[in-house]
Amino acid sequence: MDTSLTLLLLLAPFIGFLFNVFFGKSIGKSASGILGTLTVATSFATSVYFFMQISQTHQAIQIQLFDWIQISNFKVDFGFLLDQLSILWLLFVTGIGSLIHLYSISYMHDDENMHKFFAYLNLFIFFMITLVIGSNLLVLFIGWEGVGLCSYLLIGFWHKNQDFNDAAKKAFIMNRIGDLGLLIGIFIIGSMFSTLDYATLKTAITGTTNLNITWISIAAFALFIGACGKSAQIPLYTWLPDAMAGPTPVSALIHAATMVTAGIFMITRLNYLFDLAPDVQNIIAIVGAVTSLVAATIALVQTDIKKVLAYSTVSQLGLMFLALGLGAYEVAVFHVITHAFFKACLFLGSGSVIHALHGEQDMRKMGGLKKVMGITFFTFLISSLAISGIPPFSGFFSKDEILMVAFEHNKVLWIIASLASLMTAFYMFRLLYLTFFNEFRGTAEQKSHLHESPSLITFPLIVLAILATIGGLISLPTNSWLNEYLAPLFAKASHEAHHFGTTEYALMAVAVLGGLIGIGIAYAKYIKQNIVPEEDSQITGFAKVLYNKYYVDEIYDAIFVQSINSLSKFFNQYVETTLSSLVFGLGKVTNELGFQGKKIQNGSIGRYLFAFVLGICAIITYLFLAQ
Amino acid sequence: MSTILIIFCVLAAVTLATAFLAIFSRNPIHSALWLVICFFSIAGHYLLLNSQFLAIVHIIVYSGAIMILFLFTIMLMNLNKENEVHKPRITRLGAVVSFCLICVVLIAVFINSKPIVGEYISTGEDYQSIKVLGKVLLNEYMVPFEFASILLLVAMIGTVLLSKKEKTEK
Amino acid sequence: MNNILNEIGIENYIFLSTILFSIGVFGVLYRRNAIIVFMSIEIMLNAVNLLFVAFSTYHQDAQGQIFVFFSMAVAAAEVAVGLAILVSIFRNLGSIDINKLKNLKG
Amino acid sequence: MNVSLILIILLVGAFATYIAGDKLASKVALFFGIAALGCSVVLLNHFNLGENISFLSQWINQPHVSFSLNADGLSMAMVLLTAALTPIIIFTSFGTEHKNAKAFYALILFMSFAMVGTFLAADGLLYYIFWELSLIPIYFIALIWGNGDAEERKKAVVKFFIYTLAGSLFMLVAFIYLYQKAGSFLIEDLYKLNLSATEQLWIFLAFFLAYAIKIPIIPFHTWQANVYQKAPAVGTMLLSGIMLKMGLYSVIRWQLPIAPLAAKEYMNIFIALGIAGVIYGSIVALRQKDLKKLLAYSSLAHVGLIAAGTYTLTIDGLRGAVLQMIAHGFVVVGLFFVSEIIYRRYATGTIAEMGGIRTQSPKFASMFMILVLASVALPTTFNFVGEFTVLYSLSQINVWFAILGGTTIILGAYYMLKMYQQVMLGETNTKAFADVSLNEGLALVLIIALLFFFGLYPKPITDLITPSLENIIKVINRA
Repeated sequence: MDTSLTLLLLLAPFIGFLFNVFFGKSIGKSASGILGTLTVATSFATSVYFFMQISQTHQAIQIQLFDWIQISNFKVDFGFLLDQLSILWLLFVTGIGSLIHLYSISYMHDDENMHKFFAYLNLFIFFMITLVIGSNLLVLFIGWEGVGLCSYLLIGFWHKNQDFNDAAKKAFIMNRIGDLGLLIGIFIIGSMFSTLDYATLKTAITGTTNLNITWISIAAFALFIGACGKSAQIPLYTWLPDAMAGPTPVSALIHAATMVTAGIFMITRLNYLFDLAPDVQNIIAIVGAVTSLVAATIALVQTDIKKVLAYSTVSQLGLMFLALGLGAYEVAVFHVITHAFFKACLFLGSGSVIHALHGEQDMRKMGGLKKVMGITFFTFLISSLAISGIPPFSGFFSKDEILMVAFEHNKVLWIIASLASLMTAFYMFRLLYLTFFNEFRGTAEQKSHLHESPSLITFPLIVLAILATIGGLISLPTNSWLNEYLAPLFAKASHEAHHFGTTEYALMAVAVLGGLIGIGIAYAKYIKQNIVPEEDSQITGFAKVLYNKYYVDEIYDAIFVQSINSLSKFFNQYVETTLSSLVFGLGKVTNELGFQGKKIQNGSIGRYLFAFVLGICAIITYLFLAQ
Repeated sequence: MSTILIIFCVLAAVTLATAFLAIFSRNPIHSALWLVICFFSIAGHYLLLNSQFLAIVHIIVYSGAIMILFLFTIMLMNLNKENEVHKPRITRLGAVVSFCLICVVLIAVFINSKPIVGEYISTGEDYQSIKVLGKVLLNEYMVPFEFASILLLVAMIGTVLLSKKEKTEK
Repeated sequence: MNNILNEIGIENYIFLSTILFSIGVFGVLYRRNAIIVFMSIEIMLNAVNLLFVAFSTYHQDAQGQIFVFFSMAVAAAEVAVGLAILVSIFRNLGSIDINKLKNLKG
Repeated sequence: MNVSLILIILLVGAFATYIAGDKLASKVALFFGIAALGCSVVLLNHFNLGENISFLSQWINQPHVSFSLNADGLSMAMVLLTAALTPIIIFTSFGTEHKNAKAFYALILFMSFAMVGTFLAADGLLYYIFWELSLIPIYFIALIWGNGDAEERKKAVVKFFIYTLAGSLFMLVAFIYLYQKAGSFLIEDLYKLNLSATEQLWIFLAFFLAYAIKIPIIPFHTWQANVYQKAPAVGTMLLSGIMLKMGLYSVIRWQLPIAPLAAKEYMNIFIALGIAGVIYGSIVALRQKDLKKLLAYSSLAHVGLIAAGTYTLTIDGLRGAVLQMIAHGFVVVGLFFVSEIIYRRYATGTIAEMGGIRTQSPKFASMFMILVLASVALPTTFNFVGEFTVLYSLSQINVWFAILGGTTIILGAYYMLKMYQQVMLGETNTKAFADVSLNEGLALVLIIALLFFFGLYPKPITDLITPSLENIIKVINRA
């Protein structure tokens, strides 16, 4: 029963993918969209079933299908593990996935390759489910690479535009850098513990005392690099903003809600391993905090609506990594979930706006949309409040917990994180004000076509907005259902419930105040003074550095891409030709020897006679004299 | 110094000197004549070694037949002019060096082999009279002897064929 | 009967024939005239013959002399054929300079 | 029933094809190719049942040479690879007209015959004969039916021929030396030899030269790209799909067990050489302007990794290498077929002249994409299984080897996707591009299906090769 249901859960989207690939074109756009949505909804229903089951039994479900890869000291099998963590992930992956599929039916309706779009989305859900429910690291790796592939396919969905293709390629390659790290981590774990299976690994690690901490740290670090690639942390974050080249539902699903949280999933999965490597945890915390701040600063000045959201995603992911680094895995998971709600809502809302403006993404050409797009505006507002950490929206709870954990561990990290949250509030409301308030700044033609999006688009927005509002309930500061639910996963005793004192209340107040200050500044600037960001060419000073994302792309390009390219050029022009001419040279030497040898055979009897006499002398000397 | 030794020395000197002269003479006819003298001196050596028959045969074959053949050929080609161009200096030098080299090598081999020269015993047995030679030649060396005759026959036919003017020639 | 070698010594014959042989070699290398080269070859053959006879006496054995007969027969045949070839070369090339005979190269 | 049957079928097939005439040649060749495949499957069945399917008969008395064909799991796997790829390769050629087709197809079967012989031979001299025999057909195939300027082609092909032949001669010398020592060419006698370290080193190097040129391992690879470019698609597939594997197979079968001390002593150097090939090949591939050349360099990178895996001397390394060999065989045939499909339509191999094909032929684009992904070892494709195992074995030797070898994951993705982008994506091409025909599609689907099947379930192959590889490891560790 469990096995077949798991297979249903897993294979439903895959069947949707196959069906859409082979027959999508012939059954028509709507049908292919509905089919795609239904398959994911099936998975969602199954996930709900499993969730109910595990809420009662508290028993993880283990399923073995067949042997996959045979290594000398262990074998990897194709197996699945449905425990609290994976089911939780399944719920919001398939849940948000279904919503976004639904949304896409309307959003992508004008695209000629809609069936392909749904095929890829289904494939993505399939791989994401594989990633989540795999019972060992290698099955996780299948999903890990698979979602990267789908991300590649979807970013480059409009493949006639080579810039989009470049962005897709960049995403895939940067992910692969992380994947190499993940693989190395897997190798080290495999050779240390002779298993890749989570369950066995957990017993092996928690049950043994004298472990080689150095190697565990190296493994943890390698895994962290993998997480960096997938979850867009410094130094591998630059692909995520570029990934906005894909259709907006893709950005919402893959690059905000689900795929980018895979790194957090993996680290939470292996929390017992990371607990043993405090140095790596520190690195994770620092990287997370720095990423959140850097991304937030960049987001301050971006003018592309999706770019702002992308950097905001990077920033929020940074906060999650901060929590991971501090050992507060359940807090990170909590933020993943609330973030999935409000960020998906934000992206879909921005998609709704872009849809209404026929592809315009520049905020400088928007404004005043509040009047025509009421529902979009309202959901967008709720999500913005949530991400800014204003009570009682979900983001407040999760973000507050992260800040609290940071405060407990390290004041500097807390300051950085608070600063990032303040900026978050500012740029989100900057976005909101520029988009929805004041007068419309686009062309008259666009203005005449302005309209609220159809219900297929607004329905997911409403659902997500509701979730973004109430999502915080799953982990209230004093009574956390989530912490209890996840407790069996963690080696350490679950993060002790904060006993609320003045410090905690003060921290909460500071956080809320920070959010309000951010909103206030944005209000003052963009509503009161009605400032519109300058044109690209007029940006100067530090803002220009920020606008150009600290020139990180250019630096990477110069350091890595250009050097590899020039190395390639060097190899092609010099090394290859040198090696080739060496081989030809060998031939030439032989040839030359032949020519020289030919001269000896010149037909002159006189010389032959000389050679003859000398030869006799040599032979006689050798035979009789050389003893 | 015994008489025989003196005779040997004189003969040896004549042999070597005429051999040299035969090589160095620019006129081929002179060379041939010097060579005849050389062969006579070698016949003298044979006589000294008491092989009269061989000495006679040697004179008949070499001085009588072979050298006449040479002279005929030279005259046939009309080569009695001294028109030969010398080889380049380096080649001549090389020839001298080779001469010395082979001389040294051969003598060195001889010395190096440390021969044990015993007493020269004369058993008094007859081993080189015509009678004995004839017996050995026609008993033990019967087959080679016949082959030698075939060789001479073949050589004769070959010579005739070679020196005949080809008819196809223009 | 007193052995002649008691007076002279076999070494002297060896030296003599060695030098004579070398002179032959020298002639072959030194001259360009094919006839002289031939003569030099005769000198070499005679050097060998001389040594044969000397050793025949040394060993008191007739076989050495028998070999000289054969060698003479061969020399006669060789000279006959060789000179015939020379004549025919001379007829074709108008010269018997061995440096001009270079058709042997590939 | 024994393995000589496959050889007989292929040889008879070659003659029959030649006799059949130009019109029927391709079909007759395909028939015999499939017959050989069927025969090898039947034999595999017998083998799995534990029957003895080897063949041994005295051949030459002095020196002592026997006609010995030994089929263990490793050989069977390689024979199956050859037998499976041969009909596919013949089938892929159906869309192209070949002049003097009877000779062309006969040569393909003959080449297949020689390669199967190489994989089966258990006698040094016999093995050497098959090894050299396989060079002759590919020489003619590349020379006569190749692309591009005839003079250039001749230069490249002759270089290849002489280069590989020269390398092999060192192997022959090594075999003769071994014969002096063992008094037999039989592989089990050679395995029993106890040579001194110096002797082993020389023999190892002699073998290495032959194999390094054939595989090719840098810096002996210079023949490769040009020949791949100039040879007809079929020749390139035969070369890259099967012939390269001859070298790798021989490393496992001959080089390592005969000279284990040298292999152990200098292991790191040869692993490093293989990994250098990975990085070098990948980087050089980045700037190739010709599709087939790019694929050639990607092949160089992949075989570099395989070679590195074999020189680890661990069961994982060998197993991963063999798996990767088979996987690479299929992928590379598929990719070269893709380049041939483009060549049929555009009559060019220059990447710059392509682009925007995806809109015109979505089916082709999808299949090409899958092959690209398989080539960069996406999990669930067969290549991943091999690459993972090889990299794992490298990490057992030294983590840095795994990291450096693992750059293939990044660089491979880089050049392959870049190539795919330039060839397939972008604005719709002005030149028409017909989507894949039924024949072409069938061949590609077959390859893709095999890749995915074994990617998910490599157990049959793993079970087949593991016992024989364990035996070889045992031989390597005998001293």
